[in-house]
Amino acid sequence: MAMVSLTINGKKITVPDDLTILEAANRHGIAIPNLCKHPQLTPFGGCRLCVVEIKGVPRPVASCTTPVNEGMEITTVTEQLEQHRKFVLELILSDHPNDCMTCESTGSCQLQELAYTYGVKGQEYAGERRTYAKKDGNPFIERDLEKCILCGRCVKVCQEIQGVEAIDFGYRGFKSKITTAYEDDLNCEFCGQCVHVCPTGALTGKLWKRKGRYEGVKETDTVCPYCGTGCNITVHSKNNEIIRITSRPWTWNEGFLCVKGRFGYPFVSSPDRLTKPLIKRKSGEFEETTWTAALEYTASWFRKIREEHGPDALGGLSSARCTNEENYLFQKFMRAGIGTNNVDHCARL
Amino acid sequence: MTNSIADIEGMEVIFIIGSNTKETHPVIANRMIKAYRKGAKIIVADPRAVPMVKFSELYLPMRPGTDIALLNGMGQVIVQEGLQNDEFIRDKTEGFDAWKDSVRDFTPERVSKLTGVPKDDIIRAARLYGGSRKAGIFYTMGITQHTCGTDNVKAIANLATLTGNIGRPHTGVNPLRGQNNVQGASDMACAPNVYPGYQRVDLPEVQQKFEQAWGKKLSPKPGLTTTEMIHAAHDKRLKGLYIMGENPVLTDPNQHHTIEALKNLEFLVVQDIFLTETAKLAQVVLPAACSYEKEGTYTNTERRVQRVRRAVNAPGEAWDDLSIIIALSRHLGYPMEYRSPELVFNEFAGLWPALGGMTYDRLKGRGLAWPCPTPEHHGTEYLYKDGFPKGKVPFVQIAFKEPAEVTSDDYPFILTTGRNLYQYHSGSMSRRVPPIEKHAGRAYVEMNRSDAERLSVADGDRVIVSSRRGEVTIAVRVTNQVSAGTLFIPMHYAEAAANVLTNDALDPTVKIPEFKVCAVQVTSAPKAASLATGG
Amino acid sequence: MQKTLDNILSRYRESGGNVISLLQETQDAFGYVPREAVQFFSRELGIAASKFYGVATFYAQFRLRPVGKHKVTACCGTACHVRGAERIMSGIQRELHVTDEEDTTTDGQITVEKVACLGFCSFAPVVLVDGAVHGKTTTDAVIKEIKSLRKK
Amino acid sequence: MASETLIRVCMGPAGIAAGGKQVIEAFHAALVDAGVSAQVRERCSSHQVGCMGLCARDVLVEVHQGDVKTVYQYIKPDMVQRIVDEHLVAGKPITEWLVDEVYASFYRKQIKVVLADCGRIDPEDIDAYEAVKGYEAARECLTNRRPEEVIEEVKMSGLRGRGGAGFPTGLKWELGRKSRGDDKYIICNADEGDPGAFMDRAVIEGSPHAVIEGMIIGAFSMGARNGYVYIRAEYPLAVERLKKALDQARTRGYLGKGIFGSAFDFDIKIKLGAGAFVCGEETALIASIEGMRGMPRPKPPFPVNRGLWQKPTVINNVETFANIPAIIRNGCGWYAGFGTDKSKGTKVFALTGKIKNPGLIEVPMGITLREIIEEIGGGIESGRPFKAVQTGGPSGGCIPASMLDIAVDYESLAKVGSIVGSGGMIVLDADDCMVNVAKYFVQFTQSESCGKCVPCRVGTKRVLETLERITTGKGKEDDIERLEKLAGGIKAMSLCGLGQTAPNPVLSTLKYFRDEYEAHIRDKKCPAKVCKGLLTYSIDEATCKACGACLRACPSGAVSGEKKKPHRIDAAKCVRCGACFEVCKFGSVNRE
Repeated sequence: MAMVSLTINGKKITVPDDLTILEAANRHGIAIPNLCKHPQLTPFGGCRLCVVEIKGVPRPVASCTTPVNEGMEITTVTEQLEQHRKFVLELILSDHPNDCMTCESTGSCQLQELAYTYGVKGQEYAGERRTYAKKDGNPFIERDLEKCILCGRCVKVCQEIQGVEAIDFGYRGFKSKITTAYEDDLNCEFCGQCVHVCPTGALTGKLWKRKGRYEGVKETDTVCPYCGTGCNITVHSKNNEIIRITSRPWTWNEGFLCVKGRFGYPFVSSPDRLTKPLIKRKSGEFEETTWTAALEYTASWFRKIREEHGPDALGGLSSARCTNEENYLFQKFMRAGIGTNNVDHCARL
Repeated sequence: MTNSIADIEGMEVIFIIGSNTKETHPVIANRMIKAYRKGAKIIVADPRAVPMVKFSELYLPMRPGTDIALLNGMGQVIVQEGLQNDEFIRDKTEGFDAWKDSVRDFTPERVSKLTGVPKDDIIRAARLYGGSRKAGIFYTMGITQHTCGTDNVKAIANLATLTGNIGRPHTGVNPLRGQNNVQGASDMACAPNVYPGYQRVDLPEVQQKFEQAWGKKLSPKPGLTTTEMIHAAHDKRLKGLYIMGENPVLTDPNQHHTIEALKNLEFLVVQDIFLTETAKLAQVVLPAACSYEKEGTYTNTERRVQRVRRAVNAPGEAWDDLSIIIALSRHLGYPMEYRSPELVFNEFAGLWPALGGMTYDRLKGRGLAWPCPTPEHHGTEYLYKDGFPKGKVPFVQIAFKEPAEVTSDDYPFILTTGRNLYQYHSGSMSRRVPPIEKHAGRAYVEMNRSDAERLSVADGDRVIVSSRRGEVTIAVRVTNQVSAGTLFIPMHYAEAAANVLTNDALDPTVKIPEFKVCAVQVTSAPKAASLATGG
Repeated sequence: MQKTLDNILSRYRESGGNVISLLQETQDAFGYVPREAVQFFSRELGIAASKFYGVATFYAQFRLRPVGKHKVTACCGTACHVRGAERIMSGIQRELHVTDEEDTTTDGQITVEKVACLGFCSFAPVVLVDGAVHGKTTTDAVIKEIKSLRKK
Repeated sequence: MASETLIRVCMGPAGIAAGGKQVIEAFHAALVDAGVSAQVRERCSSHQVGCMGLCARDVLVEVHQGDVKTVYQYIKPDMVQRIVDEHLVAGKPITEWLVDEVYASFYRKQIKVVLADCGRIDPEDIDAYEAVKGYEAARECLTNRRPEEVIEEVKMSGLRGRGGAGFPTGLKWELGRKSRGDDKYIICNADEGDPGAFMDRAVIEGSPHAVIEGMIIGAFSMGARNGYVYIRAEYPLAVERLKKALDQARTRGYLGKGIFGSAFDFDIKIKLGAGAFVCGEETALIASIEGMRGMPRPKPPFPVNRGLWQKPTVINNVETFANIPAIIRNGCGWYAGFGTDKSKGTKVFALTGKIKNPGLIEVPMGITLREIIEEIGGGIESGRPFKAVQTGGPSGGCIPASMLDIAVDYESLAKVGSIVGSGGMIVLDADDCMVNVAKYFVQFTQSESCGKCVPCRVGTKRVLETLERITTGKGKEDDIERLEKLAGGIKAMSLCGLGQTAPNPVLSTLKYFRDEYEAHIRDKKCPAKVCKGLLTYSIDEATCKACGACLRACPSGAVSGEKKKPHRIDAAKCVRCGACFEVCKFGSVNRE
């Protein structure tokens, strides 16, 4: 691959020639504000925030779509560019509810962060806002289209990554909106990739609602308990309750999850959870008991069978859902503790 | 998987056989779609027109249970057209000539008859796969859950060996594991014939090593597999069973038989997070912590060992499984004292060289794929880079066999089972997720439009599906996803459990049951039955 | 309907389907784009229904609701604008009790549409009534024409 | 001899609208009755071409007798009998029906290159085109010249893209030729979306083969084997004629394999636009041909490198292609002889608005606005003072009366804040409100904005809202400043040409007609009495005849009155629709 040399803000850099200016800048630690570009998705070029000046080019160009070229002299920050960016932010916010106080995405909203950075309140060009009466009735994803800034990331991720194409741009001009066919309720794979890439509060999890944002929220990086892919997830919890699950963009799964990984956690707080050891009485009914009693009862049965019929009259079934440590210890228990190789798990099922 | 998930993106050809990747491994499917966007050609061989077909260059709608015929047939074409990797065959394999003779009569014409796949498509598939040196094969239970499951896997390996599509980036034989830690559970030797790290129990030197490590005399006799244990329990040879986090009543074939077997036990203890169908049959039920509530490691389908961390505390008096095993062991008189999961990890990492270089500290971030023998080693993104464990890879001659159960006048449909996107396994977790239940909470049997018309049933009608082993009442979903003569029932729904119907015939080598093929009949459900079984 | 759709589809199956052309032929056949048509093409060609909808709502040509028996098209190009097209349009709308959104009379008889420019600029203002050009026209003249349509 | 008599009746859409068909039928009947043998032919193409721009005088009828041509105007079917009787039978033309002096002055300063054949030949007959040296240029190129030579010829002619941006055509073809790839495409943009322009339509309806020939030459030059004409579905006649022309060309072997016996293969497909102005933008047009939403994408990559189906693609508009055959036939020097230093050749304009002779004209670049408006156009129709001319449509600007003497070429118009554009030229008089005109164009661009980029999607909406405020009397003192800021931001930050030029109508009217804005904002008055919200209606009791017309016309019940008593308007109920003003035959309704 050919390399090209160029300067960004006076800094000379050499990069592969198939990069865009934005990618080249990011690779060398130069941040350029943007809303519609997502690293995993093809560029869109709609938000116009990533504009830069190139020496010899009369108008500012979008760095997310412009490829690098040998000898380019690029400036990412000038007073003029900052004015332009403020202008665009003013316009975006003039068509945005700006109800950050109650918005699910406060604190994780890229639009909010840019508005904060640029000190833009959205008052300067106040005017009509898009309003929508209809709410999407699907059980997973809250779609608040009034907060949508039409960056197109959701459309792209649904097409390019998920291959579902449940949504697309509809209408045009100021009436543009992201829509399903015939504006029906969303009926897709509910992977929530769109939620993951949404830079605002337009797309959130219905499960998340009013559960907590960042104050007092603990984030734990762990692994999804569903299929064998082993996606990296981040569990957000507050007061010992899971309030949402996300995945960080720099994980090997690139922040992408499926419906189960993203929205499949509520079983944890199901009222059906077992909370005490149970022993079955003669009547056939279960009765709650203490750990000591349950363990002693179990151990006594194991001892009895082993003594009467030998260790191979006992068997153990371990679980592909338990950890390596637990599985290791389980078979060690069966082999060394009980004395049998009758131990298996459900790999084949 | 011999290769990694990220590796998929660079493949030229992706051959998916017996895997509904888009629904059972959605995030792996994402990688395949990314590869597709970069120009990769995807071949899907499956009795059902699974969602990945949308992205496929070629779809081979094969009859269930005819994988070997298809794979051998593709091999035959590859040899016929000279697409095999001669250098690889010469340097790294053995038994090529004999194998070549064995597939001679798997001509496209014959294979087409056996599989139902058009002759030209078999040839095209062979050319696509054989013509690329960056081609990966992917499969799941659609391959393994057959009486000939082991042979299916070997037939796949033959193809990869034939083309040299193994041991390099963007290639490989890639089984996709179904559960979060199947790989780990296998690695950790929750299997009757091996110790951790696939070290055979019947080898004296291995036995000695573990006796030394564990300070206990160990049995040299291989034990029973899950299905064999169930049979043994049924025959009252097995008296006591300890089940940790499993629900065989729903997940094992021939449900009536399984329930009878568990009832025949003298003692059953089940350790789980819910009172599952299996736990209800137990004498003792021990409340466990779920995945979000404990520390440890999982090993995913690409052999990547990753850290699991506690996000919330387990409810009430539920304990994590590790603590339960430790406490139970103490009560049994074989104390195993570990203050943390990390110490357990260190113990088995010391017993299996493939994990020798791993520590919890090193697993921070993205984890490490085994083998990772030394502290300096960066893990193994793809296997067999430096050759094969036994020196040369053997070509294995595989004969085609019909499935254990074939259709008859009484049972004219082939039933195949599997998962859907939303639910997971026995459903003990996913069915307790309200939005998932709302969206995908009803059992269904998929039936081809033409069959539905013939039987005069409409979408949503309830029918009785019965096999030689049992029957379920279930709503029909009319679709062209299954071909005529085939039915599909997802395994998740206890109220219409697919495994009431399935056959517990086993693969002779690895004892895996034939979930993917059994013969059934369909009759319309009387109105009363519809009401009784409800939603 | 199915027969017409099959017919249209047969011409596009090979080429994979151009969404705009499919929609144009569908609208030619039915006067609008019926939902069933989109679902059918989407299923048969593997093109997402959302894409059809996105295209159908983007281009001014496509209608998602049935069209009236008669069609009145008012040109709103610049030349017509400066010669009072807007007044004519609102006059027609008032007369027929229709709006930009609800553009068809409740009896399904007449649809009133705006069009960017018909290219009859030197004849402005222009209104088409069932395709017939009425140049240098007035609100009254158009309404008279519409009334005679209704009698037909 | 009678057989040498040829009667041509304008049968373009406007001709038809004016009763052309009935006129023809009347001729047939009258000729039979009179026993006169004469050939009656449709005056071929579209109304603009058929009447050479003077379609306002339809139905035009030409009577050719030998070399003598007599042209009648405003002919209705009931007038035909008299023409037959007096002119054809008696040999005495009816002088009062003949076209007047305007007819001559309309053509005096025009130079026809693109429109040369329009109206002269039957557009549906390839023989007619070949009779005027049609396809000679293409044959010459394909059989005698190398592509590079053709490109050089076009480059030297100085021809610039007639779609609006004015990019040198030869250079574009050269880039297309140099762009790598086996599959290349050439596209003719006939999606004339500019409201108030009909040049491309006229050319295709009048001489479709010229466009096809131009495309063949272009395709040969760049090495494209496939061509598309992207044409508005709103032009059914143009589509039909183009289809016929393509079929004829194919039958003759001018399209298809081995054209003119050369090794060159090329064919053209028609794609119907579906109604989106933004599809005039190259990348949006490409998306539309691909069947997708017409949303522009950023350039680079330019279509010439990655265009249709990601292949090298050259896009030119109809007029550009129609120029090519003449340039090849007559040489680049001949063509470059017209026009100015930087803007060569001729340009077709659609002259409309408050002009006496609206129509389609072709003039050399560099002609002054005054010549066009006063001489060709015959001045303002109503006799009211000329106020401004709008050029370039929604992307252009308004040029005030004080600048009538500027030259019409790319550079001069740009200097005064407008553009040549595709060729719309709308004449405005004292009755036109410039704020309203600006609002009209912003309304147009706003509704045609694809919605992709923020400045255009939201910015034009805010501009429109501000203009709506101003024109309804709710303007605020700082609104002009707000407009200027919005316009500047939208121009600088929009993704495509549509957004980048959308503020032009506002900026140019602000520049030359600021006082009108100020009158709206400060005095709450619309000097041209156009803006509804700023008008009040009252009835002059002295002249009111109490006819009741206004009362019946009023949609809001604001007019009251009885028979024989002067009517009154209740200002509180009045919705300012102006219906009463329009219907009053006695001028008794005052509008202020």
